[in-house]
Amino acid sequence: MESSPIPFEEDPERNANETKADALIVQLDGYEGPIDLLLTMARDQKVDLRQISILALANQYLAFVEKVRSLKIELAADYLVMAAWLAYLKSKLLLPSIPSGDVEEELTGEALAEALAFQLERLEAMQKVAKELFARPRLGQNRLPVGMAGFAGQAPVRIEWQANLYDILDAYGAITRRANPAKYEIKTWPLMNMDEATMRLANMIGHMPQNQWNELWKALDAFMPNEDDATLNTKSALASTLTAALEMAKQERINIQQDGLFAPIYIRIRDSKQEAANDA
Amino acid sequence: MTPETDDLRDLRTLEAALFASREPLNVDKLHAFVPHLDGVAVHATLARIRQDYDGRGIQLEETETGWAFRTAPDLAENLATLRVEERKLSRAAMETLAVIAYHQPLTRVEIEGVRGVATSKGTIDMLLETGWIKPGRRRETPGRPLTWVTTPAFLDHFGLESIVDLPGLDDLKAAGLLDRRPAVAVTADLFDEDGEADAAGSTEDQEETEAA
Amino acid sequence: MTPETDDLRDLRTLEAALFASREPLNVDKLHAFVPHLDGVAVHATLARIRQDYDGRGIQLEETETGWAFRTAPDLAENLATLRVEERKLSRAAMETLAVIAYHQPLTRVEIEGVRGVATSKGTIDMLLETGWIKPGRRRETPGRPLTWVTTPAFLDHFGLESIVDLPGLDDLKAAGLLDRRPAVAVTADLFDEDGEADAAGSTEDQEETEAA
Repeated sequence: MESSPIPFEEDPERNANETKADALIVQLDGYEGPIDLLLTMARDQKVDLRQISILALANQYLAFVEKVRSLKIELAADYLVMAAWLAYLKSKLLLPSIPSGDVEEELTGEALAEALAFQLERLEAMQKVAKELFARPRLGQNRLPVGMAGFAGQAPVRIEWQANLYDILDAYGAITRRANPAKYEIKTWPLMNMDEATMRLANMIGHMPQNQWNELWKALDAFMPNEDDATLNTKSALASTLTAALEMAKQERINIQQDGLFAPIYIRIRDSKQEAANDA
Repeated sequence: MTPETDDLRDLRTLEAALFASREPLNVDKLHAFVPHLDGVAVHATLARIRQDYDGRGIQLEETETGWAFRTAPDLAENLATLRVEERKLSRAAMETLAVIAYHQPLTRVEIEGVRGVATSKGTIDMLLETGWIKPGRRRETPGRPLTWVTTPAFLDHFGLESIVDLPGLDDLKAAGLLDRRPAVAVTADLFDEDGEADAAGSTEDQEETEAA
Repeated sequence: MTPETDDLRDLRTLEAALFASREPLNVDKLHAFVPHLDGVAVHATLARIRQDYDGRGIQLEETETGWAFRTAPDLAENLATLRVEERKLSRAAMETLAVIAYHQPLTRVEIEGVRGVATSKGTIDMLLETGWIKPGRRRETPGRPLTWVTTPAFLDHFGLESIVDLPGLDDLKAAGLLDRRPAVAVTADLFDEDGEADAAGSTEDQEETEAA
């Protein structure tokens, strides 16, 4: 393997910041939400959480969200809400507060920053004690209870009914579930499948004016649904539309052309009559 | 504690293993806990433990199936109340108890209405035996049917201060108890024919059929 | 065996009772086995048993729930094959349990406030199933929301004598981190009237504790 003759192009070296952000992105699933992510970033500042710079933290978070969006990775809504809130907090911290009596009860940037710092500190404390708690010698793990409480030879004399609160709640939940059967909906992803793309493309081509249009090459992008915000859908639509186009080219209904790697893809309606004439 | 010798640690290990095991342990099984000892040493250690417990409330006994701790025979009478057999409530009884807890006071017909299935007499009897339910007032309707309510022993057993502290439907929903693991429940209903307690359908069906 | 004194028989009876009970036995229950003794004598006898087992493979543990024999923690490795297989809790569930333990009693909304994230379905559900949490009293505020508290089984499982023995509890309290109000409310107090915030927090805690 080491003497492989095929030269691979090395990826450009990544700078440290990028790698860190990438690591966070990779782990995004592991976070309990934006606050949890913020806490991880705060720990990276390597200072006592009481002395943390909320402004630096806000900047780091906003840069992270920017990076994620540039990679077209979908972020859950609460991460975006947090980003908006931090941007607001940042502006409040940077702008001098207007000492006006009219603005009643509105919290200063410092007060909001303080609240966020407290939130992080409290969460940090809870995560720490959760670890400590589960590191204790636990019953059934490090401390074992009596296994069988043997008696000297007599049969049991009393029945003890076993049921706990969870059993009751679970049983009541079961009745309620039976009475109101849940409607299960299979979660549908906003994807465009092949059939859809084929119908769509055929439809659009069919509606293109005949004659002079036939000679025009049109970019494949023009056949894409116009939904910029749904990244996933756009990507699947691109893939499906291209596949549909290839299929239609195979059926000799259109021509496809691409001038180079990653260059735009063009398609043109194939005029069967004219081609027949040419052949003749 | 003084720094323990290897001997003492072996003794403590066997003692703890005998205590925590769910079945008597024969010498082979005991050996697995102290693999560095030979058979003679295992026996010697067991003999020492047995001697240590001589005259105490617990004794180490050797039976056909292996070694096990037992309470001393002469204490049997004093310990009679501890000689219990643990039994699980059937699914039908569990559901009936839950309905009574949430909707009390209510009659048997009303219980059936909430559960959506007939309730056998055996189910109510079983619950009466637990001491967790009792008859309440008769309903002032034709036939004057008996209602059922939970007892203070119910609150005590389930660690509730009062019946209003039972989580409401909103709480159950938030906890995920109203719509959890649907696929598992469905397949258990369909495929479990042994009548396991947790297969919601099967035991209940059996019982209700008997009642019908 | 030499003719036993009454003292020795009491000790043996309590020892056997503790061995034969699956659940920890509180002093009331233990008293029932030796009704001729007074409370002080029961305690003295228990203390003697505990001492007798000092340094052995089994130890007598005391928690709020009661007294129980358990294998010595330092033997855990040797007894690995006897461990109970347990369902692994998610990080969210472990964190939620810690929040409940340190801030109890608190409502689901307050749990979410402390953790900064909505409680996913299945978290409370799973903790209920472990038997470590239960509903406490409803909060006397609009909507009468349910609170959650830890159970005696929680203490038993984590080897805590009582809730005040939770690791780091005093430090967290001193640092003002055991305030279950929203962060903004906590820090607003600090801004408005420095110093008084702590007092406000603790009276609230007291109130809740009394209520529980």
